[in-house]
Amino acid sequence: MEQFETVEMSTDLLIIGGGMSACGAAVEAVHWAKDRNIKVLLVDKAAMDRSGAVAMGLSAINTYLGVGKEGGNSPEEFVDYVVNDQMGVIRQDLVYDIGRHVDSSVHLFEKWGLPIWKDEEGNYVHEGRWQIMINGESYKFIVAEAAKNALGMDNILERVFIVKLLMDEKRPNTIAGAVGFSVRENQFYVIKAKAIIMCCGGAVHIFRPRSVGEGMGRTWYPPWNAGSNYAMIAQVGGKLTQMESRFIPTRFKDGYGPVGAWFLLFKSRATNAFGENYIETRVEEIKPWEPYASHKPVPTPLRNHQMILEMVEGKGPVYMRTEEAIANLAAEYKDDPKMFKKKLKELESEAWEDFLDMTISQALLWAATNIQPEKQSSEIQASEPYFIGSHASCSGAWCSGPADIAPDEYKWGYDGDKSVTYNRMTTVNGLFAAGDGCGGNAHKFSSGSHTEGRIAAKAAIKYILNHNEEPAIDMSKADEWKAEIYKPLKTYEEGKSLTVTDDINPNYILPKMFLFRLNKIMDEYVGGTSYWFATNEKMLEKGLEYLEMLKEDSEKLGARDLHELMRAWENYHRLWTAEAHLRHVLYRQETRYPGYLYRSDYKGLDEENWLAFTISRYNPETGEWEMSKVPVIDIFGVIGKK
Amino acid sequence: MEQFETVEMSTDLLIIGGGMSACGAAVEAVHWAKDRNIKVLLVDKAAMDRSGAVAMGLSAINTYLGVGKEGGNSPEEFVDYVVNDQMGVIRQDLVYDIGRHVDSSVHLFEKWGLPIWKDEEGNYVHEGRWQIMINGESYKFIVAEAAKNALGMDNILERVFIVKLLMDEKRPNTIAGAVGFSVRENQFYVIKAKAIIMCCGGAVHIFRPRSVGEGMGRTWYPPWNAGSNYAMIAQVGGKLTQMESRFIPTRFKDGYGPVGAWFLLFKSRATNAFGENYIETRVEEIKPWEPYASHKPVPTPLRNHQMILEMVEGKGPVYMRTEEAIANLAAEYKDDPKMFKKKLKELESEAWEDFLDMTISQALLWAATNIQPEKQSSEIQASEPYFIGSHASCSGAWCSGPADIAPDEYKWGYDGDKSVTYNRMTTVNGLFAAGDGCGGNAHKFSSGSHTEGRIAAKAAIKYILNHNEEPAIDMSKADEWKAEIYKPLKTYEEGKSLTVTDDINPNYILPKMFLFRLNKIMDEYVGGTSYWFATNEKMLEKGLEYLEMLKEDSEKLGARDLHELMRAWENYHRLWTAEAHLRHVLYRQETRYPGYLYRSDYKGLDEENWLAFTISRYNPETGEWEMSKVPVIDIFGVIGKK
Amino acid sequence: MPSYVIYEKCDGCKGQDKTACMYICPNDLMVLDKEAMKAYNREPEYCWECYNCVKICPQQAIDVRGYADFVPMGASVIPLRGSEDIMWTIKFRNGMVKRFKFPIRTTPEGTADPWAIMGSKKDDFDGEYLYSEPESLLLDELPSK
Amino acid sequence: MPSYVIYEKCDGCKGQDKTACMYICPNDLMVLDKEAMKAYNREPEYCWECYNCVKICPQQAIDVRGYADFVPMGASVIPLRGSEDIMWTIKFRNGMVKRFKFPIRTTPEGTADPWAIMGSKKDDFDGEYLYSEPESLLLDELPSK
Ligand SMILES: Cc1cc2c(cc1C)N(S(=O)(=O)O)C1C(=O)NC(=O)N=C1N2C[C@H](O)[C@H](O)[C@H](O)COP(=O)(O)OP(=O)(O)OC[C@H]1O[C@@H](n2cnc3c(N)ncnc32)[C@H](O)[C@@H]1O
Ligand SMILES: Cc1cc2c(cc1C)N(S(=O)(=O)O)C1C(=O)NC(=O)N=C1N2C[C@H](O)[C@H](O)[C@H](O)COP(=O)(O)OP(=O)(O)OC[C@H]1O[C@@H](n2cnc3c(N)ncnc32)[C@H](O)[C@@H]1O
Ligand SMILES: Nc1ncnc2c1ncn2[C@@H]1O[C@H](COP(=O)(O)O)[C@@H](O)[C@H]1O
Ligand SMILES: Nc1ncnc2c1ncn2[C@@H]1O[C@H](COP(=O)(O)O)[C@@H](O)[C@H]1O
Ligand SMILES: Nc1ncnc2c1ncn2[C@@H]1O[C@H](COP(=O)(O)O)[C@@H](O)[C@H]1O
Ligand code: SF4
Ligand code: SF4
Ligand code: SF4
Ligand code: SF4
Ligand code: NA
Repeated sequence: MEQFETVEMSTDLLIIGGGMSACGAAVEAVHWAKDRNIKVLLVDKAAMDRSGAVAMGLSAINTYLGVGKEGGNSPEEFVDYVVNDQMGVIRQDLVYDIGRHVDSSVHLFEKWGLPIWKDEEGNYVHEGRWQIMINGESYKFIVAEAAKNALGMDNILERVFIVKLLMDEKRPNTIAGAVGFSVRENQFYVIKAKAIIMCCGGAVHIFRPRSVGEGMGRTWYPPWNAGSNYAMIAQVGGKLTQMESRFIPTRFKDGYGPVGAWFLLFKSRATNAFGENYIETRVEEIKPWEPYASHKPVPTPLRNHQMILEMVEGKGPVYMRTEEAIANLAAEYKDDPKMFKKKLKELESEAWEDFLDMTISQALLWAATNIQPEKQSSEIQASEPYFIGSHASCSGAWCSGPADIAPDEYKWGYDGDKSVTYNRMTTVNGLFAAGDGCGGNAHKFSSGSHTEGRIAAKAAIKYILNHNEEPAIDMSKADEWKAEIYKPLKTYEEGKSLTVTDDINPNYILPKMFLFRLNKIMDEYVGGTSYWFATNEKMLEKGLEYLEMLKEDSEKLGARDLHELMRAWENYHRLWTAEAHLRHVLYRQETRYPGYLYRSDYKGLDEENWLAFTISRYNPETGEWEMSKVPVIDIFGVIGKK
Repeated sequence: MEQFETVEMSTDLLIIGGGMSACGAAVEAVHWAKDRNIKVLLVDKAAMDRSGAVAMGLSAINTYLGVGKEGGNSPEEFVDYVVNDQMGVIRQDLVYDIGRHVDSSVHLFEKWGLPIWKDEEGNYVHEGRWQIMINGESYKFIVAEAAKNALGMDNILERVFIVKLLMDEKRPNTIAGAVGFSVRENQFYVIKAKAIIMCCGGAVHIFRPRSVGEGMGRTWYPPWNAGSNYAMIAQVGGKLTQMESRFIPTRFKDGYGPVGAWFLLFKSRATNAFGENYIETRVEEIKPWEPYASHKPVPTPLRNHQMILEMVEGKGPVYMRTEEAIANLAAEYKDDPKMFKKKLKELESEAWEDFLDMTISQALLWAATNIQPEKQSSEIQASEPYFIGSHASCSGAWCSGPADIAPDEYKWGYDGDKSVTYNRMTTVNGLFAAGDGCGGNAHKFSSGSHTEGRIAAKAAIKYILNHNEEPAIDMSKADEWKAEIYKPLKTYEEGKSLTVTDDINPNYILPKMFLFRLNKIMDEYVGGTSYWFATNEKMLEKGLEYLEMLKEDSEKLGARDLHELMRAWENYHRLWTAEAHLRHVLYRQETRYPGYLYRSDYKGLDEENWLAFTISRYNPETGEWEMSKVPVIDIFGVIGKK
Repeated sequence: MPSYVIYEKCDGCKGQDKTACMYICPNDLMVLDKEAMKAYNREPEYCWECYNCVKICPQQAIDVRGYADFVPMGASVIPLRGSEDIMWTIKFRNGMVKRFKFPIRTTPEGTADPWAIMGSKKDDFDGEYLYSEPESLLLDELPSK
Repeated sequence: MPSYVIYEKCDGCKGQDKTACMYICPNDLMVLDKEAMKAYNREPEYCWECYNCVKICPQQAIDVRGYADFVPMGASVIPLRGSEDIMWTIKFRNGMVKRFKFPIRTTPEGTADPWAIMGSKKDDFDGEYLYSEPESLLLDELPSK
């Protein structure tokens, strides 16, 4: 086997990931660090210019309040929206915190060069109440540029995949660094850090995708985020919350083009194959989920549920009535043929841009099926489950909230200290989380994730100053970690000579097949698409049995090169994410999020017992998972508010 | 591109396929042909020793009456069983014909060397009323040996894939030959024949399988039968019947091990995850399918339906209670510890043999999950849909019946002549079908398929003698056919240089991706596993749109070598099978076979309108499909008989 | 559980025109790499694990490892097929081993005589009798309606 | 719709240390065959068709063809990304062509200034203000509960 150099690095603050939250963390951290002799290092598995979920661009910023504008929204109103959209179980302190800061990031983006649509009066064009339209092809590029300019390229490692976190050898439950490897060079990294912000995004390919051949990469969520956040935090004993809160976006079928612009900007209806608008016709069916059901807009899971009922009852395909919507919008100009034509052209261009800015494959699918949205409806469908704590779901780490808003139950400092608390710190000292990695606060989206990175960074700098001890890491163990991380290469090298071809060999399991095995287990036992998102205790227990075997077999992961080594570890992170999810699903004995997840054995909402956060903790000492509940505190009195 | 030699051959009778029905056809044909100066040629895409569905062996012969034995069954009783198991729509003439002849094949098998289990009195050990147990590892090997010995190797072409049939240029609607290619040598075959028997088996991978990675070959039905029967018969204008009658076997989950021995021989129960026996607890739910529902045994689709309801209602996993069954059987000896132990050992061995003889992967799956059937239950599951006219389903060609049994509506001779009719002739003169290829008569299984090959062969020899004209085939078109058949090689060769790697290239579609596309369409629009076998008119129409595009794109199939060329044509046959299926599903406006197929828009049984055979005919002149119905004639007065 | 070829054991069937595994595979999966003189499964995802290549290989060079996408690792099922019976060795994931032996045929290979039963109606070309009937039915005549 | 590299057009980024496509792909899919000096997508099934390799390639050597397993053939979507806007050419399966142009940024590449807004509370290390606030919120102070 080749030789791998051990590169030892030291920093004060380590930002893991280079996406929206990491870019926010970078600028904020540098601002507070630069005069305080604090070093900041950012490590991304990809190139920051285009890493993370925003790699392709976005066509809207989904979280903008206009707090400082006339007719804008207040943070409290934002809390009301998020809490009720998410069926009550939301950390209001965290959401409020996003709401009061998020516009700041958006205005920075604009300064940096992001084109935001403006109306004739120069106001942002709103897609919906909280969403504004952008020309977002280069959104990530621009946001990353600012972060890179702040950090300087010397403080950035790209193409380094972080495999696991290191704990301090002297101070219990305290973070001390991380290890990873370069996918480009034979370099093994041991990075010591006094504080870490986890910014690795969410997770995809935990469940089997709806396309399983060449198209398996066309998941809505980008294939490169593998649950590293959830896995690494869990492994060191950090608490996770709401890991049952998977996300199932309704999307244009197969291409997974966004629907937000259609529903909100174009005011389109979605109907079943018989032209019925399920949002109207199925009002009764969501009543069991009051008080959330009659909140406006209808909570995302309930909208999904209504649509899924159409499919399950055999009334599909479900269509986005694009031609109707465009006709309606143009109708205003029906007496002015020239304006009418111009308006149509404009709407057509807007419709295509919506896809071209963020889901190009949907545009290609339209072209390949000769679909012109102004002439023909397109199918929509519920995707497979993903994990993304920043969208209309809230899986992630259990984090401390803002000192001035969070009740005592929701904030802590070093070792649980309540006198000095650190915003967005997980239950591990010095370990912070942001964006998709911070749980209990949904609807942050790109702008809110950036903002949360900033919030976490400022708190982390404070933490570093207050606990400014050298991380205690025993470098004599470096070879052990190295051997562990490169083991799949060795397993492959040593095993491959048995067989004529290296694809089928009993000595190892290649990452791709490992993934298929994981996906099949999750699909069939934990409520994937094949079971229309439904599961029960017995299925979950069986699934857990199979996951345990897969975990044993992960010892035999094989990898042919550094790229495949990354796949091996990504899938290991997926396995942990999957297990955390399964355990949370098993624990929450109700169906809180129909449309996302059905417990066939507990079909209803149970506010009395389950208006609570589910918390899991993997105990690194015992190897056991511990489950618990924490009550929801209705800080702003918004639950069930009409 | 390489050069391909054109090999022109002439025969009187051509048998396409080398499986159970072909082997029957071969021995029977040779018997009647040898003194009549008639030449018989058999062409198999594989090696007869192990080709077809019985390649791995079988552990039971599922069709044996014991007509000549005390306590045996009569052909009429067999008709009663088959008709009611299949919800009425069965060609009783054909089934009766199998019933009166099938034992003959079984007794021949025994003579040839097949070990059949015997009890202490020397009687066959019955698995169930119609099924007998065998040591069937070499079942196909032995049956093929007899066929090969009868034909002589000079009259057998192995590894030649037949792509399409040729019609007589002078006599309308009359078969004249077939074209195909060797997958081993650069040889293109044009085979002239006066009569042809289609013995190409059924079809798999029309629908997406439940395992989609490396395990996609582990379908219950063998991956090598690609619907060649249905496609080639349809293409020349032969009528198909009951193509909506897909088969969804209940099987041990994932490995697809057989359940027959467990249910019948071991008298095992299957229960939902809560121990409820759905056959008993869900009696009410099959009532809408009277008069069939209360027939004993409960019809196969209804048993499936009861099980599927458990899954859909979230009461899975469903388990085969193997440990309970074995304990019950051994209980007889509970007072004799030695005998008890011996019996247990015997049952254990029988249980494993059942898999090892026919579904070895299920044995491996047991071993890999540490399952000992005497100690632990195993999951069962409904598979994806297959096409197999010989099992508990009856898709296939619309064929003429036996002269002495079939009513006029069900028999015909040359150009529809009713005075001289040919058993098992399709609606194309001189084209016969047997086994999975002959529709409307289910429950033939291996022995009945062999028998049907024999029946067809005898009739074909008669046909040849009565219509002994040289097939009129214009050999000047041979180059055209050749170009057509090898086109995927050319498309690939000419297109590949565009791209650095040959996997993703806009000039062609490789067979594997073509298959994924087909499977996705069928799964999502025509009631595959992801939709729990349900569809409706709107979904079907949409699916048909996509199938049409796929058909256009089949012009761009690319192939890298002869092996992949076979895959290309197999998938083309699958595409035709898929279309035929879809059109039949669309046509039958009722749910006759719950458990196999649900029309969400026609949920019930409609005896008044649909106790009828569905017939499709692709019109080669117009390119249109014509659908029609033919009434079911209750020849033996068994429909709904208790 | 697709088949795989053990490098050390395969001798390419000694350079014969067609190797045993290529000859037998019903799905045309086994192919010989003529340079290395080693066979391999070219499309494992279409393997039915029928074990026919495993059973026929003169070198016992072929084995099967359970489909990675649903079979946990570490088990094996190995056949040894003789002229009259087959012996199976089953190794469980947990190390347990079981052996079973079953008959496969009662006649010597190659001797299956198609005309082993020749019925008294073997010349009934115009009627409904098939060649070995009615004797092969254990009847004196075809059942009648 | 995974990306593919057009053989004639790719020049391996002229043998530079890292090619543009390898540099940019968020999923580490693009790789250079150093012998042929041509790049390729090593795992098309993990391609998100984000088009970043397409947009960045100096030779316009990369294109995308719709995922074979659900995109009918014959269409294409081709971007041309400039410094201020991007132009899209969309070819339909039926031959129809549409073109769209959209802005991508309002500042010259490289000039995004992280400190473009410097708020008056930029030293509020102990409070809740973030570095550009409250000005970047268009407020005089943080909203209060
Ligand atoms: C997937 C997706 C997301 C969105 C949308 C469409 C689609 C298709 N839409 S709409 O259509 O829904 O509407 C949005 C939209 O229009 N508007 C909007 O504001 N937000 C949208 N999102 C949400 C935002 O994108 C999301 O909120 C943020 O991106 C979240 O930010 P963050 O939590 O930082 O995750 P990231 O994906 O940006 O970055 C992850 C980073 O981690 C790196 N990484 C991961 N694992 C690592 C490891 N082990 N080691 C080292 N690095 C390692 C990644 O490379 C990356 O840098
Ligand atoms: C798939 C399967 C089937 C069965 C079972 C388990 C399984 C897993 N079980 S139980 O568990 O359910 O119970 C059975 C059992 O135990 N007992 C039993 O009697 N029958 C069982 N079947 C049913 C029988 O196998 C079935 O009835 C017969 O095999 C049908 O005979 P036939 O219709 O002749 O099909 P074939 O598969 O044997 O042969 C097809 C041949 O065609 C060739 N071929 C195909 N396309 C061709 C082309 N284009 N050109 C040239 N050749 C081309 C093939 O190579 C092959 O030779
Ligand atoms: N029908 C709807 N009603 C209300 N909000 C919606 C609707 N559809 C999408 N959204 C919101 O619009 C934004 C973009 O939506 P999407 O494209 O679905 O991610 C998100 O903030 C969604 O929550
Ligand atoms: N529960 C059952 N009741 C009656 N017949 C069955 C049952 N299960 C299987 N069979 C029959 O047993 C034979 C083998 O079954 P299988 O293994 O399901 O193919 C076939 O003839 C089936 O129709
Ligand atoms: N919850 C569900 N999940 C999946 N499929 C379902 C579900 N409910 C019903 N179906 C299927 O939808 C079809 C119509 O069912 P029903 O509406 O229950 O008559 C049947 O094929 C069911 O199997
Ligand atoms: S049969 Fe065995 S020895 Fe012969 S080529 Fe195949 S694997 Fe090698
Ligand atoms: S196990 Fe069967 S299908 Fe697989 S390669 Fe061997 S012979 Fe072919
Ligand atoms: S960026 Fe373009 S030219 Fe450069 S290596 Fe990649 S494909 Fe070739
Ligand atoms: S399209 Fe995107 S994911 Fe695909 S190879 Fe190019 S950069 Fe990578
Ligand atoms: Na059986």
